[in-house]
Amino acid sequence: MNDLTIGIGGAAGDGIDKSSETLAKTAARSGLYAYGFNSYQSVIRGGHIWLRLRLREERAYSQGDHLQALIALNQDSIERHAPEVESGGAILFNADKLKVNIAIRDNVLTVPLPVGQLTKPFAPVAPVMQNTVAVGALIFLFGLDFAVSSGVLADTFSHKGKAVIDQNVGILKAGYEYAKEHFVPLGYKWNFSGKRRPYVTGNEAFCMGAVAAGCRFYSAYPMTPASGILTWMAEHSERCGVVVKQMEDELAVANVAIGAGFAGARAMCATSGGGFALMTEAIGMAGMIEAPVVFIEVQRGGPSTGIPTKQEQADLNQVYGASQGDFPRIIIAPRDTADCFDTAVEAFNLAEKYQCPVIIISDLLLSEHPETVEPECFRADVPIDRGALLREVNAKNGRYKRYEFTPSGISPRALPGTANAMYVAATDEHDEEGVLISDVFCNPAVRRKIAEKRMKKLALALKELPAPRLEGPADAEVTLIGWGSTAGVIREAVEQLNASGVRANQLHFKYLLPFHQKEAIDILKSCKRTIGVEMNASGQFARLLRAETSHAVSDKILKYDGEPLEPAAIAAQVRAILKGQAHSLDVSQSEAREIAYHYVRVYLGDEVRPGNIGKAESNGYGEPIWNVEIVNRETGAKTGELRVGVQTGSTYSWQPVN
Amino acid sequence: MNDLTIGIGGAAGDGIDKSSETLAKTAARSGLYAYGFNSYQSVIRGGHIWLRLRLREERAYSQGDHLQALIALNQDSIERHAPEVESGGAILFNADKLKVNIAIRDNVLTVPLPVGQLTKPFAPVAPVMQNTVAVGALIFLFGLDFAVSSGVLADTFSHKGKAVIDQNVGILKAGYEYAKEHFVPLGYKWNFSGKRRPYVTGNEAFCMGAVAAGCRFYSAYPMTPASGILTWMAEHSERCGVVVKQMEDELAVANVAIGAGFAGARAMCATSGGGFALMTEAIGMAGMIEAPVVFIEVQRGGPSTGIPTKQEQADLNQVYGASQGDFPRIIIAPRDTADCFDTAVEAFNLAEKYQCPVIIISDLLLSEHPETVEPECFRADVPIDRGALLREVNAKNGRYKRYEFTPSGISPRALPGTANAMYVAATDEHDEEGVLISDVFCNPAVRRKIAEKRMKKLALALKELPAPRLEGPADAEVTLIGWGSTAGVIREAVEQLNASGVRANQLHFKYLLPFHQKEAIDILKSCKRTIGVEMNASGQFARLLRAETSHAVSDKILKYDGEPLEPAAIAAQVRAILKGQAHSLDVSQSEAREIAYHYVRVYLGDEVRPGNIGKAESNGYGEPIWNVEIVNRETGAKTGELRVGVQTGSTYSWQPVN
Amino acid sequence: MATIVELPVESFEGIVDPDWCPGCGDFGVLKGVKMGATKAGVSPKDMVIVSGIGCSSNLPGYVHAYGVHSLHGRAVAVASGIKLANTDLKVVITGGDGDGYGIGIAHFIHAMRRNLDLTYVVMDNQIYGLTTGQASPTTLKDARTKSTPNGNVEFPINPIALALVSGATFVARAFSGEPNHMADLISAGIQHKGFALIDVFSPCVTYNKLNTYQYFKKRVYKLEDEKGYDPANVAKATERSQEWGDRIPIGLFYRSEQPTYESSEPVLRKGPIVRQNMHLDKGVFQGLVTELM
Amino acid sequence: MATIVELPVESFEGIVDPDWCPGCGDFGVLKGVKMGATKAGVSPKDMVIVSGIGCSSNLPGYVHAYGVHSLHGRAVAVASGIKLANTDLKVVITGGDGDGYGIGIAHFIHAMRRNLDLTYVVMDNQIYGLTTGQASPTTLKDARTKSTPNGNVEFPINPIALALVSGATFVARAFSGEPNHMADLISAGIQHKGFALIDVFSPCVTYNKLNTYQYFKKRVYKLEDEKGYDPANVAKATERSQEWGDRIPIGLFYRSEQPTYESSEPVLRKGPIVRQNMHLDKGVFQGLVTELM
Ligand SMILES: Cc1ncc(C[n+]2csc(CCOP(=O)(O)OP(=O)(O)O)c2C)c(N)n1
Ligand SMILES: Cc1ncc(C[n+]2csc(CCOP(=O)(O)OP(=O)(O)O)c2C)c(N)n1
Ligand code: SF4
Ligand code: SF4
Ligand SMILES: [Mg+2]
Ligand SMILES: [Mg+2]
Repeated sequence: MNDLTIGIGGAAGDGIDKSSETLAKTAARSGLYAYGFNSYQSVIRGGHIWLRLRLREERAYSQGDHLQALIALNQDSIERHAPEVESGGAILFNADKLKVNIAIRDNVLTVPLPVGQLTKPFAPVAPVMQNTVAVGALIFLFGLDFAVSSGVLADTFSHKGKAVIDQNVGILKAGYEYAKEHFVPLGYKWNFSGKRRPYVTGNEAFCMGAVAAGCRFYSAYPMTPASGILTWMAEHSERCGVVVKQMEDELAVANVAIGAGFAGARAMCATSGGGFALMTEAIGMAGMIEAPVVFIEVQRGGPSTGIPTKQEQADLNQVYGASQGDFPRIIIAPRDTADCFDTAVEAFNLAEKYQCPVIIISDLLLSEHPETVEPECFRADVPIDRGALLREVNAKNGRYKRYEFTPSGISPRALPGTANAMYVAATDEHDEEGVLISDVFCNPAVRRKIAEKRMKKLALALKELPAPRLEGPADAEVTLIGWGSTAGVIREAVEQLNASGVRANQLHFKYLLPFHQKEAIDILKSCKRTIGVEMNASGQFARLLRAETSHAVSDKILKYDGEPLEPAAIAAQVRAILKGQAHSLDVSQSEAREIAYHYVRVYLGDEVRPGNIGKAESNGYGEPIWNVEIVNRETGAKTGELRVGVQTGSTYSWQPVN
Repeated sequence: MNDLTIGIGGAAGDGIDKSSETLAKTAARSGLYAYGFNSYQSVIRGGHIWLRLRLREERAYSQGDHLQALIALNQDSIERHAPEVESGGAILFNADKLKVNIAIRDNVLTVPLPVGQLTKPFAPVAPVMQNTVAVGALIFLFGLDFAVSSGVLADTFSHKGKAVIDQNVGILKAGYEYAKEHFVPLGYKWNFSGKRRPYVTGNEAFCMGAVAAGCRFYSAYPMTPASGILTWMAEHSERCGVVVKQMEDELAVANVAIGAGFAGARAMCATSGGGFALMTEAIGMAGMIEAPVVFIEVQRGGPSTGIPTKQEQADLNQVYGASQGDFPRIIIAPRDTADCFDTAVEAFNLAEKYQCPVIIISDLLLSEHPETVEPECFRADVPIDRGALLREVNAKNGRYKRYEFTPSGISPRALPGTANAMYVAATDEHDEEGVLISDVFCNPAVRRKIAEKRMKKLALALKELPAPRLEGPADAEVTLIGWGSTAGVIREAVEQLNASGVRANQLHFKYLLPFHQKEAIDILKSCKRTIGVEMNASGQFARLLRAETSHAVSDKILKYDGEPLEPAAIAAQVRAILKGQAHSLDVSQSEAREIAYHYVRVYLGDEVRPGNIGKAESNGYGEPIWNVEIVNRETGAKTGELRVGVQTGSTYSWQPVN
Repeated sequence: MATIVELPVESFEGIVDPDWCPGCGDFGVLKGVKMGATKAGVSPKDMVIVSGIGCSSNLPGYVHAYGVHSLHGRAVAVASGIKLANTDLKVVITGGDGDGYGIGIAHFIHAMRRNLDLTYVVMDNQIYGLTTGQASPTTLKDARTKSTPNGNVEFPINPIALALVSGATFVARAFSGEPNHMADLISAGIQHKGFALIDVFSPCVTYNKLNTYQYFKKRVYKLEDEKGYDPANVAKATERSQEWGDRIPIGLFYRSEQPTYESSEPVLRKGPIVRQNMHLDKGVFQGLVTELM
Repeated sequence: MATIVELPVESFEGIVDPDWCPGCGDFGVLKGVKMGATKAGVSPKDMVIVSGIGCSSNLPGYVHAYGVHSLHGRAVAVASGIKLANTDLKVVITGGDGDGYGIGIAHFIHAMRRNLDLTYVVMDNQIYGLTTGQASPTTLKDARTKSTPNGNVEFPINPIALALVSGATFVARAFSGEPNHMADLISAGIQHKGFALIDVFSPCVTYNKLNTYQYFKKRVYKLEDEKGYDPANVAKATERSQEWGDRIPIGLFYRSEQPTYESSEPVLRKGPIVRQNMHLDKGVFQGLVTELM
């Protein structure tokens, strides 16, 4: 089966996003699956972007760990990524400006494109259009459908008129024809099903789920990686009838959403970790006054401001512990993009049925990476269940009890504007009618019963939530355990393991609170060996799992460097664990190079780069060290040596050659 | 051994606090131990206060569960508490206004005091001084030292001058002499050691520990039950050289304290759950920039605004999960009042040694109840360890690395104002020198190493913290597990159990993060049966314990009605558990009365009160019900009937007699 | 303006008696709010009173209307959400000086520049009452409180001036000792389309021994009684807002007609969102999907 | 005033080059801050620059001085703590309009009424730059931004007017296109004893296509050039603060000498608390224990 990963590397502003979108949509309209991930390049100077787009006939569950095609928009991208291109692949670049000056693998085609010459007929040409030449060439070489791609461009530029469309399609064609003339296709025979699929991010899927589920109020304060939701909502506000309100801070965001939820609107807000910290007090309020609201917490690298454009799953403790006291709340971690849609719908129904805050916990990868999703996943006719909502209240039945002590814990809710149902929703403790018992009159018996009433709702909600289940061979030697957005990458790791003879399966959690204790314990009992796989430094989910089930995972695979997990790396670590190899936190040689790159960029300047690297025993630093030669970029001459601690990663000393 | 509990009941403004303090200090100066707890009365009208003061020759670890003396300042107090006074005890009241109109136990002395007549010589007399008559009489009856008590009054009123002192002491004496004339003492023979002890609350002990440890900055926003710290600090600001700053909100409070900590002052702030929610984002900042700060979270009844003047331990999840991402923080839950002093000192040292936020988790009971503490507990010469603090930095050693990657994870800290050490403390991820790596340049290798550097500090801190240990017989049948302020009451429960033939012991936790996993697991393995005892609805600590050790407690004793645990009630529940009796959440008969009292107060008015109560099978309400007669206060005539659900506690119907 | 149907003030009578200290200024404000709502022709079922936390913030519990007794400092944000969700409701915010000008000041200022149709009644007792007497943002300089035992070092906030500068379109001050005057202002505030602030001197008899009834009785005068005072003139209003000392103005400082936020928000033109169909039109939804292909 | 020892401006040169977009107004402010500090005779080791989060808030990282790059909106609070802990330090706050007037507005306003000796430089680009272009509290009405694609419905905040009303004792405005003028204002602000606000028009060339260099170049004029303009007159300052349109004033609006918070706080009379003995005097401590017996 074809599995093509295209990497596009260049600087911010090079139009990488657009090129990738053209390719992705071309594939998506032809019936292929696409999965994109945009990660900032981590070395050398300049704000470099490294975008990977993976195309398959079957669904891609992650950005993968291969590279077949490279479109290099600057020399750095060649220097760094050309060696990664696998046999049978190709490197495409603008021959007017760039050259392949580094060793590449065997059987990799270099495709120098005479961009100037090819685009001349379409002058004047904006610099970003040069990419289109490469896109055209790539389409030829990798057997994608040219007609479809020109249709994509036509749609992309439809608002700019025919001239612009013609220009773009012309350039695309020039690249395509040039490749056709000079190269033979690389043997990709695609089975195009022709089924068109939307190419969509998790944030967009959340939005579409929300508006389908009747969300009519969205409040926000911008924060990466949740801002995409605000952008979408603001753009579609009128069309979807959603009041979109940017507030002065996240305190206001949460409180205004709760106000709207209390008044009867389906209301949502979203933020990332720092903003969520500010929302926590309000979440306790929603729990106490039993107002339905949906919160989305899109995790990014922490702690604190942290690494705002990077991936992590380390806000679980915060979300779990949001606000003081015990109160019911539901926490859901969607598995993938399509699941974002379903989760949003489900969240609104749960919020109104159980009259409590529902928190969706996402992350940068899930929220921001685009992928193809089956169009059937997006449905306008989703179920809308508003729970026990009273349309009218008859005064003859006595005073309305907003917080009636029912056996289920759910008290029928009336909205402001309803006659005969006036009540005050108070964050102070209250009785069935909402009258305070918090003051000097505190009544322990009433307090006990209302606390129990509220908490009961959680047990009820648990019953309707699907329990976790083992995926993969039941008799596996090892079970990989994850939560949220890592479902796909773990699935691929499990596939790789099974393919390579290690029997593995997967246990993945979406519903974190309430938690399926019993079901989880039963499954875990059947597992021979468990490995928790998550993207944080302390194993926050493994801790939650242990708290709920007593099960301590046998091992953990933790990643907290900001880059997403990759299937082969997980599989390799699993194999090492099974072989009993201890996981080392030492700085590897390639990491030493990265550290040196950082040092160079910040302190030494552009003219130099890391060269040879050798390990040495400690000489006075208390640990072994990496000696990293720093060489001149142009000449390769050694300009000095940097010492990096193997254990600590400290950059002990920089000694220029005198 | 004498064990005397005095209850004082009356309305707010009746001067109950002062009377209790006179008695407590009299005892404390004579060498007795005193333990006071002030809990709002939960029934009938008016903002009633119910204060219990326990006096012993040996230390009292809780407010206990007995009552030997009642000073009733209004009729309600008699109605409610006179029947609780135990044989050999006494009921003291103002005979001019009150009478004992309810059945009391055998061998209880009623002491009607002709207050008007006794205070006449001292006119004009403020109403609150009337209590002093009762205090004087009580001192005689229960064998306390009159001379000492008049000394206490003299000190209390020293700032008001001799006339006021003479008046107060005169009235005290009048009560004393009246009792001497009309009654015989109740046979309390105290062994007065004469050792004077301070009578102090946890909040005061925190303050004293803080100022002894060099705290010179305190910021706050008022919030019960943490406000006492602000009051003390504001009063002692000049004397102790502490800048005390009330800020506009808790966001500011936390951030201003972090600023002060960063700049080199030992800084502290305190709040309760809701305010702490607002501080969480800043706590993550302190973790990230490695600034030392001490936070105190004084828990009260939650969730949300909750029951602000009531006791609970339900903010553990919040404190544990404070702020996004993984970062080191230390959480300590002091066991008792004296421990508050030590914990404050320790917290400042830990904060500076490990350059991280330290959170002390207290609660209303611990922070607000006063008790006698050995004076030696309070020491001016506490150890002050500022950790790796650089007084000067030599430029010859190269650029200063604020976040140097050291093997221990601790990086020597320079304060602003130090030459050659300029750096920027950033909440964005950074390298050793503090330069950002969070932006487009994010460097995964540097990121990994600095994240590990920070987290390492926790493992190091754990080594110096004392491990938990079993208290009581090692071969116990049952182990009671608790955390924080419940150490004393659980200890007394364990004593009662052992005294009654149930071999019990106690495992108590003070250090919650980092956690002594290994030691705890070892101890838990040796336990036959464990019961978690805590003051919240979900068993937050039991969950933490399971997360850390896999140990699921066999049973839980949870209290979340706002009133503190009492030793006999714990012991009784333990016995029931050991007998295999299921714990019922049904509304008991006395609780049904409480619920009816609440209903009466809010909806029916002062003229009526609950009368007879009988249980009946459900008749249409889906559960059995309590039928509570409501009767006229004066005449006792039935005015109607209230139905209270036995399972839900719902007040189904109120049917007036026609 | 539609004709006003005045319900009897008893329609707003709550179940619970206030537990304020006897003599607390908030009793007068409670009366003023009920009367004001009556005069404005509001019916209890369409009224939502939103408060924060504080003695004053207990007020919604004493009125027979919908209410949210929210978090300390967050009333304005909660109220904004209620109003945006259901523009048919009359939303009145009530709370204290600490609640509104201390911890809640951000929402206060930003709500004013939004000109949402909200009425905000602040029971300004220049102290934190519920937490037993610490300095508030309006506590006078040098005043001794529990948190400033040696005298307050900070200058007080001037809510009237702040409101004028922040775009409030109705800015008034009342005194608990003049409940009828206050009720008129509250009624006018409720009827005003846009954000209305009514700052009320509401003495805390327990913890503020400085700014008492007597203190204000001696000093307050009514702007309405000043010849030629024109509440349309923002400069004059600003000038009066600075007056403090022997004479302190109460009454309507300023009023202007500006488009409200609600009227500028296109989504709300179809009526309150709570009344809209929950299901999105299929065609509209399909359009969203198509966009992504 | 002590004689000023001017260090060369290079003393403040940071290690890292700014990663702002080419042409960003913040480059000018960076220069202005360094020059201002130099002119005020501050030495890098005694200077702490505190920022929040935003493009503008990256500034401390580009200056060779102490710094805290704190949380979004919290810079003023963090800076207050630093100043109170060590009054010997010169504390300058730098940040954006969103940071200071949006999420941070509460601290901004309360710091002004405290009159702490802080200098606050706001890089006001009327947009949220770092989060790629949403409306900020100073975004003009009707402006289209990422979060207001159909035009902003809210009125902008007027920081100068707000500062005047809130008790700031030094209120100025500068323009990134006039770095020398700005440096003088920053220098004067640093030397001013009390809270100094310098709001700087610092165009975001990437996300704000409305309030550009050109926009301001055409409109700004200097108050210093206005005959008879007296920065001691708060009423005149208030009047000018309202000016917006063809002519927009920059320069010093207002200055007055008021006791600072630090000078009013008795504890600080003995000098900075960071320099005090950590151990409490035994006698004092014994007194605390005795109180309780
Ligand atoms: C986040 C938070 N911080 C602090 C408190 C404690 N608190 C309750 S009311 C109050 C102040 C009340 O003052 P004000 O708003 O002026 O009302 P007043 O009692 O004077 O009417 C405070 C600080 C709280 N409930 N929540
Ligand atoms: C609590 C919190 N909310 C949101 C953010 C995301 N955020 C970072 S910078 C910023 C706005 C920056 O705007 P401004 O202060 O005007 O600075 P500029 O980038 O325009 O210079 C926001 C919303 C954050 N870091 N923290
Ligand atoms: S404390 Fe003050 S504000 Fe609160 S109820 Fe009493 S008088 Fe009113
Ligand atoms: S986005 Fe705007 S504010 Fe940010 S660096 Fe670029 S020009 Fe400056
Ligand atoms: Mg107040
Ligand atoms: Mg900005």
